[in-house]
Amino acid sequence: MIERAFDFRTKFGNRYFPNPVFTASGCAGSGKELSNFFDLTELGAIVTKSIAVKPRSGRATPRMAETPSGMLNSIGLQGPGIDQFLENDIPWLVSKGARIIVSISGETVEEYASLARRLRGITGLSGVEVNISCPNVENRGLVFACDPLASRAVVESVRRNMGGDFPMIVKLSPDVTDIVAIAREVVSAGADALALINTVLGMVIDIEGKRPKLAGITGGLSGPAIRPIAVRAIYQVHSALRSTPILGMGGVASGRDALELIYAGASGVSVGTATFGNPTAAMRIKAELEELLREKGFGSLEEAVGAAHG
Amino acid sequence: MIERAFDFRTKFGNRYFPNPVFTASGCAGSGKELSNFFDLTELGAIVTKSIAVKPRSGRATPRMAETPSGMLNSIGLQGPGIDQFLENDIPWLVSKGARIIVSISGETVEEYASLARRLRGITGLSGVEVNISCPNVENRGLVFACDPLASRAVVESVRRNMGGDFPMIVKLSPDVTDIVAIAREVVSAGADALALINTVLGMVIDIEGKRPKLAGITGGLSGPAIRPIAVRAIYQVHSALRSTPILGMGGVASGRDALELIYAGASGVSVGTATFGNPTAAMRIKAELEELLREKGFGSLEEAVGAAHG
Amino acid sequence: MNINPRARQIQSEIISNKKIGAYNHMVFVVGDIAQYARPGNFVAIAVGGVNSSMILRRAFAIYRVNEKSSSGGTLELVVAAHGSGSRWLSERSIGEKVDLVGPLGTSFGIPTEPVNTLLVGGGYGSAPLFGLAEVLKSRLCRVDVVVGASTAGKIYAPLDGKRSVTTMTVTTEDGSAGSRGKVTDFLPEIIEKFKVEVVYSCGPMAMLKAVNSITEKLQIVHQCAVEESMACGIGVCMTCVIPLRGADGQIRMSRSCIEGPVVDGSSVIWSEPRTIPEGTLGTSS
Amino acid sequence: MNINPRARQIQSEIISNKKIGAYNHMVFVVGDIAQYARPGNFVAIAVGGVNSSMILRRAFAIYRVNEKSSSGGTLELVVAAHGSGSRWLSERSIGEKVDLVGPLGTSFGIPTEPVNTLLVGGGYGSAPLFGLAEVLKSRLCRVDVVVGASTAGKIYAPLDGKRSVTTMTVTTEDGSAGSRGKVTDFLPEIIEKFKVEVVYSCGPMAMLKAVNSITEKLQIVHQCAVEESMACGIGVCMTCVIPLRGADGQIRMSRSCIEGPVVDGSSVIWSEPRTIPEGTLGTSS
Ligand SMILES: Cc1cc2nc3c(=O)[nH]c(=O)nc-3n(C[C@H](O)[C@H](O)[C@H](O)COP(=O)(O)OP(=O)(O)OC[C@H]3O[C@@H](n4cnc5c(N)ncnc54)[C@H](O)[C@@H]3O)c2cc1C
Ligand SMILES: Cc1cc2nc3c(=O)[nH]c(=O)nc-3n(C[C@H](O)[C@H](O)[C@H](O)COP(=O)(O)OP(=O)(O)OC[C@H]3O[C@@H](n4cnc5c(N)ncnc54)[C@H](O)[C@@H]3O)c2cc1C
Ligand SMILES: Cc1cc2nc3c(=O)[nH]c(=O)nc-3n(C[C@H](O)[C@H](O)[C@H](O)COP(=O)(O)O)c2cc1C
Ligand SMILES: Cc1cc2nc3c(=O)[nH]c(=O)nc-3n(C[C@H](O)[C@H](O)[C@H](O)COP(=O)(O)O)c2cc1C
Ligand code: FES
Ligand code: FES
Repeated sequence: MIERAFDFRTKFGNRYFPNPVFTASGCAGSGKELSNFFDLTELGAIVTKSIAVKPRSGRATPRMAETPSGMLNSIGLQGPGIDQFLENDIPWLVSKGARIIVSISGETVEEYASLARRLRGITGLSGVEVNISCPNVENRGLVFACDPLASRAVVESVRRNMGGDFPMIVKLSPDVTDIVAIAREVVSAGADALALINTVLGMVIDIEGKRPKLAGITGGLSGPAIRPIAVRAIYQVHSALRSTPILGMGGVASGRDALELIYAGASGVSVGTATFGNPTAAMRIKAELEELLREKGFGSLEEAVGAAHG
Repeated sequence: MIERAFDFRTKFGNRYFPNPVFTASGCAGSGKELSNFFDLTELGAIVTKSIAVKPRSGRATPRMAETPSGMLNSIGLQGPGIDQFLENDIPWLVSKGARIIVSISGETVEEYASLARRLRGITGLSGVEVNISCPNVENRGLVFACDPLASRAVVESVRRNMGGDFPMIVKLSPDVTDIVAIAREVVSAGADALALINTVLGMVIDIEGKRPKLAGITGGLSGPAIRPIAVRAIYQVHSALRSTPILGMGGVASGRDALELIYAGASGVSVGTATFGNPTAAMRIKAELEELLREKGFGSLEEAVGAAHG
Repeated sequence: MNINPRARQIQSEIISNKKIGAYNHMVFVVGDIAQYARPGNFVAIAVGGVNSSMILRRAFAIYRVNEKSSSGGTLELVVAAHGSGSRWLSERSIGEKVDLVGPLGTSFGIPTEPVNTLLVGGGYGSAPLFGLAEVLKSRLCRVDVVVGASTAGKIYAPLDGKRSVTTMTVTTEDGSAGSRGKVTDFLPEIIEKFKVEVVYSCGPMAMLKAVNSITEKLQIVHQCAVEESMACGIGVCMTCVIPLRGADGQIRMSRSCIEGPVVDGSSVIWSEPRTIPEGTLGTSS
Repeated sequence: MNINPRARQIQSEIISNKKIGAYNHMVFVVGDIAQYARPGNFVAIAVGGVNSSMILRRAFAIYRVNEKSSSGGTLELVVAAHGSGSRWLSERSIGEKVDLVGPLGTSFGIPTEPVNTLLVGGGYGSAPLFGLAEVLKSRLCRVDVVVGASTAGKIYAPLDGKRSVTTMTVTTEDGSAGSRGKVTDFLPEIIEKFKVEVVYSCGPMAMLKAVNSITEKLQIVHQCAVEESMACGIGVCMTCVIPLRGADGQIRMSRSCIEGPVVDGSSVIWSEPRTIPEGTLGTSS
């Protein structure tokens, strides 16, 4: 078959990425581990684990439980804190030529603001992903992403402190009654793009121990089990906000799965849990996706985005 | 091993049921079909498909899509309407000696009220399950179960029209930001018990057709994939409302699964999707559950309810 | 209507699995299910084994049964590896057991006196027709057959199947076998030539619809086996419905696993896919 | 620290699978992974096949390797059918292939000069110790072994494993084999008798903790292979962490798939399960 020109690029904010397959935050370690299996520049971008202002120990173990076609995790955002992160992880990723999207998480609006200030002017970053699925200590631990006003406050302050044109992707939680309402709020507050979806709150009980399997009691459900929830969320939000690019994630384990999210309205897909089962999952997904798109006669990724909306 | 006395009974409202394994609404047909595979009196109770005031055609096909460890359905509450239902289905079930819980659904508070009036005084019924995961046509189609006040209105009017001591189980949707808030509302409005959980809103896209797989676009996700969500919801609600019995459902396919929901706080479990894969699933689950409970030294089901709360 | 009262759930051993063109011809030991199965009935098989992510059964039309084989009652299926579940089944080895429920659904109506019948099959849809042909032949009916598919490999027409058949016409859309075209292109001519009085069909919905438009015009009886996505196969999920006009003239969304798969072509409302026909019981209006 | 740079992902053929007591002894063709594997390393294997509902790999300690078998480099595992995934693996037949990643994690430190070593294994945890014993022997170390389990069937102590071992003590909690009791009941005596200078242990966390309390009291070196639930095995998920005190004295929740499974017993904070030890980096306070 004749190889005709095919444009695999995608765009978030004002940045272009050579392909739409990214890693999902918290599922790619520091990047070093995966670089043992493939060249990180082959990724559209690597999305780093959500980083906080200070070091975090995360939750006690057990931190995971396998579930039917999925898993629960309760890492509790373990991380070295922004200083160590900028000193060690980022320079290494930059040296490898990887495109980097830094995920940030905070417990107060001010923490998000200060993280934004720290990132400002760091060279080699392609964007920030704001993880607002975190408890707001200033409001009885209610998760920011579950509260339109708190979500708006975070996004506005990140935008203010980050500078106007730095690509900002805001990541939403599916654990809400009306995800479109939250999406509208954060977009009007200055988000360039949305990441959908974070994990679904779940729980597994240890039958032997007669107690929650996870030390953290509840955990985040991920993997193929939640793909239909991700597709639904992406479809709903894309219907409401056609011009806002969406980075889709949730159970993508094959090129077909990635295409499903793209047809629903995603301009890119992040691969999370699939990497645990297969270190080279992202590369396989990328290859399968490109082949599928060419096979179906698309001249570019863009043509396929939202195709299911007719 | 010596068979020591074991009390498998459970209680919802003022009714006792000989065992805690029920069918899930909409997953047991009219009862006739399953009676071909086992004796319906072996069930704790049969929960009938949600019935509306008038006949409903339901949604167009395709109405289902298989998903990893789950499935989507969009039946659209197809049914003959309450008159036909009371004339045909109920008498047959009564004649078989099955314990019957009638599930009702409406599009307005008044529809729920009139359904309650129709059921009042029908002999042979053990309770009503109020399915409030239905669009409220009087409020832009917002699902009752997603709105505390609408939920309260439905429950109050059903209680008023049903009579004080008739067991009322109210079934909640997991697609809400705070399921405990909804649970408190419906219990204070007069619910004797809660059913958790209804399906999770999801979607599958037909890659060939480049459109939603289901004619109804979105559908309800059920099966083992959602069990961790069900366990979490049951655990959260049981923590908040210790004295309110919970009928648990969501991906129960084995005695172990049933016990997981019971440890989380369920006083009974409904079997839904598992029956599609195995017509005798409910019987297998019942046998496995009793054996597990005995094995673990429980003298009664009641002792195991909520065991994971320590 | 209710589920076939003979329906049983059994662990069924596979005693043969042969690749024939695009299909697998598989034989299962099913005890007395063989004796109760009628042409048009189907079985529902659990796929994927333990820890499978596939939780629903797959439906397969019964191709043929043998009540007294050396292994007792056996049942034959023609399986097209369409997706993950049917592929899993087609990959089973002899000696393995599968969880099988059957016989399920309605069967083809058999004329009480000898008539001229035409059997129209598309793809694997032709399989159950050969079992039907044997019964019709035994009732002294004339049996002509038209089997079609997109291409030669997808034609299912076993040699021994021809036993009870007077003529067999093969059609393929790409002309790789038999005459080029759709089965329905040849029906009017064949119906006229053989004075066909009853048409039986099995295949994709689009084909059944086309066949019915012809039988309707020619005013002849048409029984067809429909195929809707099924989650349970036993009448409890309501996913498999098609719009049928009842004896009372009322259109209802009816379960094709209970009132079908074999239905009277004239009772089907051949509406647009993904829509509910106007006037169906329970449509708001 | 980073992932073992030798780690590879391969499709590995199973060439032997024998039931030994409560375990399956399995041999895999792994090419040059055999040459890079060190005692204490583990492999991560995908389980359940296509359409499996089990999406995570399972970790297994390398029992032994053979760089130049007739099939090239091979690797041996001792598999306990604990749950659905390990049961699936233990049921594989010869000739089947599995997706395997390895070698992963840290390995046991080998003394530079001959010393008296004691290897303590619990359940299948004894497996990797026999591979270690061979290496220690080749370095002219004295090697004594204590293997324990709840009951005889769960003792893993192959005859040929005894080759490189001076004495082997077997203990079972029910007394069904060897001396009745826990392995740790016998350690102080053995350590004294054989003038043990280094203890290596592998087994359940509770056992490792008990061993460490003894080695700590007696001030001898203790290297142990820990076992935490792992989702990825390659350092990217942060599920497998244990509290380790670093060279800088700081306690960190460290990935046991990268900084372990073999760690210095004295660097582990043997805290209560399901808690984060006070003073761990990043604990609020
Ligand atoms: C009454 C009846 C008789 C049938 N007879 C045969 C036969 O004799 N030989 C044969 O090869 N196939 C037959 N089919 C089709 C067969 O059931 C499907 O090919 C099979 O279910 C596809 O499953 P899959 O996992 O391979 O495909 P997937 O696409 O992975 O299936 C996903 C889901 O969709 C459903 N589904 C997908 N395609 C169909 C379809 N065409 N019809 C119904 N459900 C579908 C499956 O049951 C499953 O639940 C019959 C179907 C019905 C309803
Ligand atoms: C470094 C390391 C080395 C190991 N070496 C061996 C060995 O040589 N032989 C052997 O039989 N087993 C070994 N195990 C344990 C083995 O990985 C588990 O028995 C196996 O993962 C259980 O999976 P399952 O599906 O059978 O059980 P399930 O309980 O169904 O597993 C469910 C999930 O929990 C995880 N899990 C459950 N138990 C354990 C456990 N004990 N350790 C880690 N993860 C667990 C599984 O990986 C899976 O993700 C080792 C584990 C680790 C971490
Ligand atoms: C172990 C683990 C850790 C995660 N950590 C983060 C995180 O730090 N920040 C974040 O925004 N999402 C985090 N996620 C969510 C993923 O980025 C992703 O949104 C989710 O897992 C769904 O995608 P998947 O099904 O492909 O994993 C984590 C998920 C897993 C499984
Ligand atoms: C095909 C189908 C039809 C259903 N119909 C109803 C219904 O009419 N009323 C209702 O309250 N729940 C209905 N449900 C939801 C189930 O009762 C149950 O709450 C849900 O499926 C989760 O349980 P499961 O995973 O065991 O199926 C339906 C579910 C399915 C799969
Ligand atoms: S397939 Fe379930 S009702 Fe027909
Ligand atoms: S198992 Fe994933 S980081 Fe160790």
